[in-house]
Amino acid sequence: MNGIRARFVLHRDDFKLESEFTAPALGITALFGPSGSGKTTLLRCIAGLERAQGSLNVNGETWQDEQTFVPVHKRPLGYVFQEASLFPHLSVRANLEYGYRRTPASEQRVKPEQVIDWLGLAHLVERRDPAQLSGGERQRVAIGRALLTSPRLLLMDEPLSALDSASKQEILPYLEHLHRELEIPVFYVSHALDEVARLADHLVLLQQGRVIASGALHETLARLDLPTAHFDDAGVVIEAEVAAHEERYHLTRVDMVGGQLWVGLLDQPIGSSVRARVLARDVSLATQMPQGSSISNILQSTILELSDEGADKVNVLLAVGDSQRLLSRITRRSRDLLGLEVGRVVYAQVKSVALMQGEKR
Amino acid sequence: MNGIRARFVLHRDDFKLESEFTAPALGITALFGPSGSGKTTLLRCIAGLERAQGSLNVNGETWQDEQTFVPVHKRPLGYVFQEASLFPHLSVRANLEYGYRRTPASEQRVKPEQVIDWLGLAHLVERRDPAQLSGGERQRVAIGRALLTSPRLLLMDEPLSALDSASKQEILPYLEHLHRELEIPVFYVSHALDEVARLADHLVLLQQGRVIASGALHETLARLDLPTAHFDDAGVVIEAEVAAHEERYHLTRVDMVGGQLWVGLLDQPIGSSVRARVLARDVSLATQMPQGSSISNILQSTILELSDEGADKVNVLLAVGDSQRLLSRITRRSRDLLGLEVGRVVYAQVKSVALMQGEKR
Amino acid sequence: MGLSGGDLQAIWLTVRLASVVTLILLLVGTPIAWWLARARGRWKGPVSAIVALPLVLPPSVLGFYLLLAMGPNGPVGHLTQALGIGMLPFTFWGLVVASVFYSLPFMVQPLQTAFESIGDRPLEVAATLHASPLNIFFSVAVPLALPGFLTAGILTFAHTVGEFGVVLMIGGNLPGITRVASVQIYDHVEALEYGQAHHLAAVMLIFSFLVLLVLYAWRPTPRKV
Amino acid sequence: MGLSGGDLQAIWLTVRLASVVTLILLLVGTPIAWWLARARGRWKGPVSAIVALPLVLPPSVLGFYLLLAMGPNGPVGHLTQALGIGMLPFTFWGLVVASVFYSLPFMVQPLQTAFESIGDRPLEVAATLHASPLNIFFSVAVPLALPGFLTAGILTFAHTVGEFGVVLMIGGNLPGITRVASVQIYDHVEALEYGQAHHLAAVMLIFSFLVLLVLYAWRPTPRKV
Amino acid sequence: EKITVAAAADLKFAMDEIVTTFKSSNAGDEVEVIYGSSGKFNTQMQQGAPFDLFFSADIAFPRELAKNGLAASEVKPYAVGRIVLWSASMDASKMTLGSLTDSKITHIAIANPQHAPYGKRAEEALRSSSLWEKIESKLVYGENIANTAQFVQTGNAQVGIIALSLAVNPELSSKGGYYLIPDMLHAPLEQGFIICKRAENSALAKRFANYIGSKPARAVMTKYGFVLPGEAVRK
Ligand SMILES: Nc1ncnc2c1ncn2[C@@H]1O[C@H](COP(=O)(O)OP(=O)(O)OP(=O)(O)O)[C@@H](O)[C@H]1O
Ligand SMILES: Nc1ncnc2c1ncn2[C@@H]1O[C@H](COP(=O)(O)OP(=O)(O)OP(=O)(O)O)[C@@H](O)[C@H]1O
Ligand code: MOO
Ligand SMILES: [Mg+2]
Ligand SMILES: [Mg+2]
Repeated sequence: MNGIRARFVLHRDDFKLESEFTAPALGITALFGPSGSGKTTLLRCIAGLERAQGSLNVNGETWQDEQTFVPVHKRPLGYVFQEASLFPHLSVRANLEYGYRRTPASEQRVKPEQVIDWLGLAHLVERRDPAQLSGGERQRVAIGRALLTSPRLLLMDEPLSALDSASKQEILPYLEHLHRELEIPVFYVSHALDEVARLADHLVLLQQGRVIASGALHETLARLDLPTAHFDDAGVVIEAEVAAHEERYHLTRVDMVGGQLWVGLLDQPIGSSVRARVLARDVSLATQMPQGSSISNILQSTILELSDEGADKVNVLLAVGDSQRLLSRITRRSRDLLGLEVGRVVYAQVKSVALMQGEKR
Repeated sequence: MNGIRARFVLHRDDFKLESEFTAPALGITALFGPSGSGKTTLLRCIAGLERAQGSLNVNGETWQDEQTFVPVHKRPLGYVFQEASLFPHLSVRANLEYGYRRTPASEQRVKPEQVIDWLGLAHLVERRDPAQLSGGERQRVAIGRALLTSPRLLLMDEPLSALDSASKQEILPYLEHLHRELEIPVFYVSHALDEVARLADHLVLLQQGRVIASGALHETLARLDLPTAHFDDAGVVIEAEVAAHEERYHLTRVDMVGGQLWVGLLDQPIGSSVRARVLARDVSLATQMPQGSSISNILQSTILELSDEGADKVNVLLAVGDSQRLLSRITRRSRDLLGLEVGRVVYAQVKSVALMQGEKR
Repeated sequence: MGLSGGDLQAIWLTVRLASVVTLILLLVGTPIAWWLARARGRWKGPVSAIVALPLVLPPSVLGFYLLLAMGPNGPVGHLTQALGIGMLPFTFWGLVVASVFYSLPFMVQPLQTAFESIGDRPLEVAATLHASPLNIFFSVAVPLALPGFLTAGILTFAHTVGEFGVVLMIGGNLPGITRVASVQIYDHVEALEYGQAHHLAAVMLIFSFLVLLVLYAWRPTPRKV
Repeated sequence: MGLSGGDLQAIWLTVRLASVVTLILLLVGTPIAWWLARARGRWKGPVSAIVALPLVLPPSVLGFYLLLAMGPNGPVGHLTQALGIGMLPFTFWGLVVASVFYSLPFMVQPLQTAFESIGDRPLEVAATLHASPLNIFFSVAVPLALPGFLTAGILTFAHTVGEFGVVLMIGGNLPGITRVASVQIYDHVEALEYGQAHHLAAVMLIFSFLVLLVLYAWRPTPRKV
Repeated sequence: EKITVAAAADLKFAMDEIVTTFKSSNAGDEVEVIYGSSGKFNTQMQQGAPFDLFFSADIAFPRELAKNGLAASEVKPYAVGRIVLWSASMDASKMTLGSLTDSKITHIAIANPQHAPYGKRAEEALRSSSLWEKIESKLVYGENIANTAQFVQTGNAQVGIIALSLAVNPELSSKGGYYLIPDMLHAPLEQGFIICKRAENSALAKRFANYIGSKPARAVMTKYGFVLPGEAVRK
């Protein structure tokens, strides 16, 4: 049996975790939910740090059920805690290597120097006292420390929240690559929808200790009935294929179901598949084909669903071709001015596309 | 002498803080810089937690110079630490009220119940053990605790990084109001440019312990030579005035120098001034007036400056009217296709506008 | 109960002595421990060592030197006489002074460890919340070091109860004044009154066990956030 | 140096006794302290209280009961004879056993406080990094509790050096075997050889001070991240 | 009126009895007796201990105190002590000093000769019997004479040399009996007392001091095996 199947029940004073979900055997599963919804608690249950009732099966191995409870240190997982929690008595390097040394050589699939390089830790690694690191520095060391156990399941509790966007942009690609290189599933807690959309393949939505939705990222994000649709950065994920490179402008054309998009030049061969994120607020609609605009990505599409977003906005679910979905967020005024309704064909102008390089799955 | 004038020199093993800047007497000053650039260290110097060399003058009061060093507890400031650092031996309520009780009644300008309400802490306030709070819950309590000292200078070290965007959206307006209600200056450390743009009036950019730029937010953000211009969410801030309300569509028209923008309905009288943020990536350019588009905000503008952004993009600085600046980020390809160059008049399509309600200064 | 009047008197005296000593040491030892926990300078080592010294001195020897010092020809004796207090040896307060000296490390050491393990952050936070250093100490350091206070209190109290060599030297074994339980049991033993010795020892043991049990049940563990 | 051969022998014996006892108690006391620090159940209180009990018993009384227990008619005596070890009183190892018993709380209490103040987090982190419970103990708990170990070691060592009542009772004052420095000084005092007593006491004090100074200079303060 | 008497440990049983009889004829007076080692009392007296009378097991101590002006009376000898060989596990009455070389005897308890008067005399007796070298390795030393008796009573030392005044106590004599060591083997255990300086004006102290020389008191002392000053050795 492949994939991860989890069911946990845990009662706390005011809080009740009653979660059941499955997640794919590979790829990144985002645990997403408001503060206090039980994300950390759920992660702790998976790690075995909480003795919840229930069961957990990871790629065919039972880590927990009525009879079994594999102790934490025997679970081949890496855990990045919400607070960095470095060992104060160890140097930065010793912190990094703590788990590495405790991983059998045959299972070591990443080397300290690799991780130090990825996470930009070279100038910190000889520091003696981790208490003197800045908040972001500490968090990067904690990430590296977890990676160096070459885990078969990686649990990350908001690992990037202490990082500035530049560091984030540097680390994200590695995290993206990582789970593919290591071929491991990752559970990723995050508040940031853009991080989630960029990284995750699968989404588990939590609310007050319960799983309110769980499914493939692009499906879940395209649902107008979920809280995610109301986010400022609501949007969809598009699977596409590299079709052409235009070196002069440093652009790449990717083809998707029902259309094509120009994106920044990709270092990937023609034919490879890529993933792109398109935010609802970046998609404007026009009833006629726009002319002379700096927006080069225009997709002909059909309106599938309209749903009010607050008092002034409307979320519009679009079909591009038969299967590709797109979300657009426009003002109610524009909807009325343009007379938009279900079934109408419109031109979706995509102002910007966030690209997640490399193939997914 | 009004305003805050600070100069600090502090040497650490590998790190050297040598910062000098001034900040306005009112409003929010953002301390912005990459991880390890010295933001926390600078904040600690201001609070008096580090005995740096230098001087600090806050609205005419000298907190530090060669002769003076006002001890931390006598500085009328509130400090939200990067980690929540709640008192483990006190209940949530006692944590909140710790500073409140130590503030003379005559200076108490916020009440616990107000803050509990603002920060959505009502269901947590009777909890005994703060160790059982979730990461975000802890951080909100820490913010409330600092606010309740009714500080005359508020120092916040990434107070929102542990919060999900919904909580953030709930708290941000209060922070916006706060410094105006309390009429206090705020120093705000953040990695998130959108938070900064939304909140700050003034920006201090740090790099490796040095201040590389300091100035009014809208001026600093419109500079193409600063690192901020390269951010994903680079953009400008626009000062405008409420001109008309269209209740039917829940929209408000605001007038700015050189044009007008439609934004979500504002609960503010005609004539009041507002602030809006426009991201570079939300601004597309067209050489002819677009027709039949869902984009309702189109501003005629003149190209002031073009600057390459990475290999495939271009940042375009635009003048709307004589004084308003706008940033647009387009592909190099579009630039060439449309033949954009300095001096050319173009139509800036603004896909989305983030509004910071209420008047600034 | 099988305890003589002398036994009860001795127990009562012991409890009184240990309580007074623990109380005084709380007042004296706490600031020393706090200073030691926060100090960084070069005085920290020597002061720590001096505080620990009474540990090393055999109680009988300590008692002997205290007797010399507090006696009519000793410096402390001169002082107390000049102050009109009279002589300390062979009085209850003489025992108190000697025990305070003797038990000092048992108060200071656990407190110091407890204070140290608080770390800087809670104190910094309190300072930014307008708590003065003294107020920080009482509202943050003391509550956070509570388990340490309990450990220190128990060690001090128990050590004073168990004190013998010093008391014998400096107390003179005076019933009702300086004949504490430890000496009383010893006297029973020496006089071959084993039955009475067993009795008194058993009562002390059981009583102490119950007190300790209550204290430990109530003792909080150090807390973290 | 003004020290007689007997004095030197006594000092050497004292150092040897205190070292052996400290070592044994490190081995015995550490697991007890660790268990007490982590335990949550109903046994924690009673065990804590029992560990603290030797504190309350006057050393002379403790010594007397140990003499009874380890004597030819006592249970321990029966045991040691059955094991072919012979009788413990009046031997070095008898002193060791008595001192281990006597100094137990001084090892356990500071260690327990130190272990407790580590909190759960570092141990959880280590577990997720594949460290087994035993490995966590040695690679995380022990290093983080290092200041506690030093405090505990110093208290135990010093307390054994200063031990007197128990030694007197159970040692038989045998030169080179059980006549430790505390007894030696006492004998000098009792024999009115004040000069020699002063000498030996001074040497012990200075020596102890220096040792403590070195230890405290080297002692780390508990660390936080 | 009330007085506090410091008395050597060997007087424990005898003095208790004397005080009881003294009180029966002096109703209302209180006599508190503290027992301990003579050497310690000496040290404490030097530092102003609040004792009214001091009965030492060695007359040298009161003599020294008198020399230092701490006595309110002259030093009065009150008894001469005797030492015995005593055992709790064997019949010591059938032993002599020579029996100590028996290999079954592994530990012999004596009081510390360095400072305990009874210990000093025990050493002298052993030396003059030329046994010291042979048995020295078996000796264990008690802090005072009562402590020494405990070593024997608990069986940790098979035999000990203790005060006759203790050995006649039923607690001890019932066990194994004793052998009185001939007093020509050691210097006499001359014991003496003084009235202390602070009791200079205490009538009770004087009365009690006088009572020690009285017939009933002397009878008690004799009962506990003390040889009284001016009397011949009985055996
Ligand atoms: N030991 C505990 N006892 C009682 N309640 C607890 C305990 N631990 C956590 N909780 C509560 O359970 C809820 C879920 O906590 P959890 O830490 O899992 O939230 P989270 O989703 O990780 O939130 P955040 O995003 O703020 O970190 C919170 O309301 C918290 O207060
Ligand atoms: N006590 C110290 N000794 C030596 N170096 C230190 C000390 N404290 C901080 N530093 C270093 O100083 C630099 C600035 O630290 P600071 O905490 O101010 O960064 P920051 O801008 O707040 O970063 P972040 O966004 O990651 O929190 C870091 O490189 C840090 O490692
Ligand atoms: O002075 Mo004593 O009677 O040998 O103990
Ligand atoms: Mg959490
Ligand atoms: Mg920081």
